[in-house]
Amino acid sequence: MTKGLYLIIRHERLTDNVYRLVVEGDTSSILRSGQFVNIEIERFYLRRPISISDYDGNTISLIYKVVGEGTEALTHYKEGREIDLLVGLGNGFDTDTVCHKPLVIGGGVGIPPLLKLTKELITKDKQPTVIICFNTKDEIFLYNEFKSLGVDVLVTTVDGSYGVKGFYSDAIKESGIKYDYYYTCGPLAMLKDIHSTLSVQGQISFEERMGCGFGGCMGCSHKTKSGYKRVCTDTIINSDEVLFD
Amino acid sequence: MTKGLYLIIRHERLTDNVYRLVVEGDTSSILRSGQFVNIEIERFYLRRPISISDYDGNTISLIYKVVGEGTEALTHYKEGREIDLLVGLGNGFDTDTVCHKPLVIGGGVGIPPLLKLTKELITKDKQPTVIICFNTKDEIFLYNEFKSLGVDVLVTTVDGSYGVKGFYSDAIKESGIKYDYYYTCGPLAMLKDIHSTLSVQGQISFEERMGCGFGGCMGCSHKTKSGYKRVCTDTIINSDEVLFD
Amino acid sequence: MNIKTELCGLPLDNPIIPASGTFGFGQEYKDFYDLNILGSISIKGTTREARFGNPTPRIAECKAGMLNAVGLQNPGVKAVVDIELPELKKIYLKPIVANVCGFSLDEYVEVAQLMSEVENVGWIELNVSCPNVKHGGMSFGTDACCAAEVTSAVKAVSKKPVIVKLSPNVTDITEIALACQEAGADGLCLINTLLGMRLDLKNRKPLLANVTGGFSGDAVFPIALRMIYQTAKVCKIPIIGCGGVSTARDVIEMMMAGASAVQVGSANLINPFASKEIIEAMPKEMKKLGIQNLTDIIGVAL
Amino acid sequence: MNIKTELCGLPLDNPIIPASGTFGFGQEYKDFYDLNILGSISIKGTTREARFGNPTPRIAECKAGMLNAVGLQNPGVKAVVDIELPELKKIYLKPIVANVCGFSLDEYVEVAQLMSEVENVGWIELNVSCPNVKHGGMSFGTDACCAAEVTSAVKAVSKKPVIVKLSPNVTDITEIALACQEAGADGLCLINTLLGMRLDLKNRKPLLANVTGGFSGDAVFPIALRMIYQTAKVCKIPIIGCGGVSTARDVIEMMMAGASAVQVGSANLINPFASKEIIEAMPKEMKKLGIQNLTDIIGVAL
Ligand SMILES: Cc1cc2nc3c(=O)[nH]c(=O)nc-3n(C[C@H](O)[C@H](O)[C@H](O)COP(=O)(O)OP(=O)(O)OC[C@H]3O[C@@H](n4cnc5c(N)ncnc54)[C@H](O)[C@@H]3O)c2cc1C
Ligand SMILES: Cc1cc2nc3c(=O)[nH]c(=O)nc-3n(C[C@H](O)[C@H](O)[C@H](O)COP(=O)(O)OP(=O)(O)OC[C@H]3O[C@@H](n4cnc5c(N)ncnc54)[C@H](O)[C@@H]3O)c2cc1C
Ligand SMILES: Cc1cc2nc3c(=O)[nH]c(=O)nc-3n(C[C@H](O)[C@H](O)[C@H](O)COP(=O)(O)O)c2cc1C
Ligand SMILES: Cc1cc2nc3c(=O)[nH]c(=O)nc-3n(C[C@H](O)[C@H](O)[C@H](O)COP(=O)(O)O)c2cc1C
Ligand code: FES
Ligand code: FES
Repeated sequence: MTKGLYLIIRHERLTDNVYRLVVEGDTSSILRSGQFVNIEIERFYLRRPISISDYDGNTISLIYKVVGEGTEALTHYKEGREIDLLVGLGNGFDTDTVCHKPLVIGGGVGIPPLLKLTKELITKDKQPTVIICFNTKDEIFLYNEFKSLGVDVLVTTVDGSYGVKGFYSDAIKESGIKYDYYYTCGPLAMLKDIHSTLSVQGQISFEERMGCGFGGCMGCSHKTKSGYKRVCTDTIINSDEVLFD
Repeated sequence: MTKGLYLIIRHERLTDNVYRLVVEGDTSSILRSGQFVNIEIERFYLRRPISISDYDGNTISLIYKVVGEGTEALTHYKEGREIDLLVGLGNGFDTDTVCHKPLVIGGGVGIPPLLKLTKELITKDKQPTVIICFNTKDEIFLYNEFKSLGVDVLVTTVDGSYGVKGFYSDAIKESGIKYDYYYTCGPLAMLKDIHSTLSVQGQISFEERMGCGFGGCMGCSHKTKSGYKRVCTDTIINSDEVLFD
Repeated sequence: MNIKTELCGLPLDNPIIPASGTFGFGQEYKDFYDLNILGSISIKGTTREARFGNPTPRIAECKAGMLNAVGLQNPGVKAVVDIELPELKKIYLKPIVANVCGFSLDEYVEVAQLMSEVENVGWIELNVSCPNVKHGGMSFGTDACCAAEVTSAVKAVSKKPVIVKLSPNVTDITEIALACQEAGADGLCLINTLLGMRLDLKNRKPLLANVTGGFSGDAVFPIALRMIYQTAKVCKIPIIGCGGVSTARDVIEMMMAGASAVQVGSANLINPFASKEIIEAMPKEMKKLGIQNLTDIIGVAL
Repeated sequence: MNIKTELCGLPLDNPIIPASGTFGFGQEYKDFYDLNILGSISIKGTTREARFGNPTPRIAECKAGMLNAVGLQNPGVKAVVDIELPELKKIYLKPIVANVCGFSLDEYVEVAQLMSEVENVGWIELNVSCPNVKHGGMSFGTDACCAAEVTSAVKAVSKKPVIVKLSPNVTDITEIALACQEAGADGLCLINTLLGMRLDLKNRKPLLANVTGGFSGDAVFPIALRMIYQTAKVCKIPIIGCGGVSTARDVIEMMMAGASAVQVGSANLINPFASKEIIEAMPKEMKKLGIQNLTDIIGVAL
């Protein structure tokens, strides 16, 4: 984990209420895709956890949706301003699992961390198929970024305004893609459905309200088959350990 | 009273810990010298009251000393930034009193409001003599501004490093100036001394910890011969009403 | 969007009432905006005799809040009834909340009775919770029997609904609340200030001349909300929520927790337009949350 | 500048102790900095059995603070004694504060006894003030008799000084404090969290699954300070100050009010380096205020 001031070098609106924030600074503590940062926002007591969507030697790309007062305040941060981050939190995705054709399934603001994940999977010679799920056409983001990686990208919209009408499962059905593993991040209902429906193993990324983000407060605990885990340190859980209540 | 965002157009250091802050905006609610503004400083719950040192149609000049965390934070406000002010608070000095040769006596950060006061007195054909009192030479500020008004300006320093050694009273003694009234603002000990020593009438400016600055909370009350007053609405009191305890 | 509500049978155009002690007798705010936008106004706590209150400093700053130890400075009930209330009536046309304090049962009764006879007094707010005066004030509000006793004595003489303003400085707010309800209170107001303190580090002594003071402002909101919720769970009489309110969302949160109306205190001091701005922001926040009638949400979270 | 202090006869290199529940068993912070800079460490509240605690959400944000309703998640005293404390000893060489909780008198006694036998336990911190568990925790700390009873029972078995951690959710903190002192407590820690609450406006229900939670952080400082001051006025035993501390100035303010040592809680959560930074800032702040020995200022404001 690194704590530091990061310089905002890009801040742009991707859709009506989704923004991309690119910051510059020390990224040495990021070890895997699927990790997150915890952002200090002026006037708010707690930090806001946001997944690392992409990173390289000295930049981090974050994609966030405005859902409340903190993320709203964040939209007013201008390029050139510095922002206090805890970087390299969470366990991240394990991309060394034995699999050849993993499905990468994201819903809404669960999609961002899957971008770097997909890059990693490609580097490790897996052949991921990406399914990204939205409510409607206007909410689509990151599509081109995934496309440009040269992988198959299926888009679903609930209202059918773009791509496959319906959910991730409709995309699987329609396209008839083969897969031997999955990685997923998105709304709880989607995660539950994937966990109970798909017959292969996978990794599931969780969310919880957090006090600290690094294991100090026990605020974010959830139960797994191998006991109590903290979402902030064990953000991503193997599907065979997952317990939904 | 006006509440509004004022643009910082100048912010400079005058001495080691005294700063001048010049802002631009609506000054129509300022009716007299000796009034003050109440400044919102980010992260601090209460506003900070600072006297108006000078003003014209659209600028206000404030001079403040760093004494605690709020004023320290204020020093970091850059030119070009906007700042939320309540403007035109307090009763201000009455410059219509019958007098010809008023003494204007200021000590430390009680000096700022006396600049505009002196200008007003000159406009009204009085012949003020200004005595400004400091601890030591390095702390002197506003001397040139007073000088340039063409009035007599006496400076005292406690350590004698500049001007008259000692206090306001030593300056009066040494110079033998004649006076028929006084206006004063400064440390409580000085105000008490002036009130009990000078045989003429005058006006005395008070300070108190404030909740609101405009009469709403009764936080700043003090006793006068004509009953209870609030320092924020009756900042300046005629010497014959003043009660020191 | 309908922002009307009701308090002890009297209608309010909206739930926003500036809290006692932060709005004087209205005069200080009249040049800032037309006060008639307000749901009501709670006037400065009034005692039988005129009082200067405590010595200064009476105000200290805290992170996200403030301390006051004003100690009930007021011109006394006679001056309030004869001068302040008639003056207020000229600029504010609706019924107001008369905040009443005392140092003995008799004093409470006498002041409340006189106040309740004034035409523009809509409600008596019995302040049994002022932490800044010795022998009186809060001591009545931290004991269920005392609170009940003063409530029923005042009820016996008051011509207007009696709202008891409770102190949060207690182990179990519901015990006091229930005692007041049983003693005949028409409503409850919670909370008054929490007892707090700051030191002057340079002088190495308490910052306030009174040593301790009442803590109010943003910081106290979660405590106020919890007490409103706990009380609304067990009491039937209406509640005025108070403590740390500075936005329309805060008002909605308090109403969902059980408040029928909401007082805004310290927020007025740091932004003299706070109460007006909150009222104006209500419809927009209600729309975001799908609220048509504000009265629909009173106590929905219970 | 001398920042050493003392707690119940044991020396502390400095007054800063991360507060229970905000520092786990030390492991989470060990990669951030060398823990040996700390005066001591108060470990997560420990019960007889392992506990998952309350359902989530367990955390809510407030202006200038937070609510937690963790509900004493811990691996149980056996695992703490056999695993956590030996592990902690490898990275932290000084005596630690063992925070002990229970749901019955027996449980307190058993857990405290086991803990007090562990070598690197310097003090037992009897948590009679956890607001987040039903039947136990805070209920022991809001009644003077209960608090005294559990104190003397634990004193009878403990091989280490017993510090009772009090709840601020009471009418009169001095009554409880005096009862504990009389029952043999070696020290007091105040305060634990205040009972607070937030709602989820979209869902129109309490944000925390547990409904209420413990309020901590910047906001609670003036209340903590007042309780420390009031208690130090009447008690002779040493006090650990706690509640809303985030700067070296806060530490100095609490010590002037009577604290011999100071715990830093929520501040560690939002800035994992908080405790270290506070320790490092002490000499500079002491210099500004003309303080040579920190022990000189303990209680100077009383
Ligand atoms: C590990 C992790 C990774 C995340 N990654 C992303 C991401 O890449 N992009 C994105 O848009 N969002 C992400 N989120 C969700 C994001 O943290 C919340 O949307 C955000 O905190 C809301 O803040 P707010 O102030 O706007 O909302 P408010 O509701 O005003 O926040 C109040 C409090 O609740 C917390 N909170 C509210 N919603 C959530 C939530 N869903 N999860 C956790 N805490 C919440 C806030 O952090 C804050 O403490 C992630 C959450 C977690 C736990
Ligand atoms: C009517 C009036 C006019 C003033 N004009 C000037 C001026 O022109 N130049 C100048 O340098 N100072 C002036 N002061 C004093 C100035 O308000 C304080 O120095 C300033 O508020 C200190 O803030 P701080 O955060 O640095 O100190 P802190 O001690 O951290 O402040 C804590 C709290 O105490 C209050 N406080 C501290 N000292 C004083 C004080 N002396 N008077 C009133 N409140 C205080 C603060 O406003 C704040 O609420 C004036 C005060 C008043 C009442
Ligand atoms: C300066 C000041 C004076 C107050 N005077 C009174 C009073 O006279 N009577 C009373 O019942 N409450 C008084 N209060 C308490 C407020 O009415 C209110 O209950 C409390 O401040 C909490 O609300 P807030 O957080 O919105 O300020 C006073 C509060 C302040 C800040
Ligand atoms: C997440 C969290 C968990 C806590 N758990 C415990 C606990 O197990 N035992 C205890 O005595 N206090 C516990 N506390 C209370 C703190 O130790 C401390 O008394 C309180 O938070 C006030 O200090 P602060 O404002 O510095 O956080 C907890 C506080 C927090 C925020
Ligand atoms: S958020 Fe603090 S332990 Fe996970
Ligand atoms: S500061 Fe509020 S009345 Fe003077």
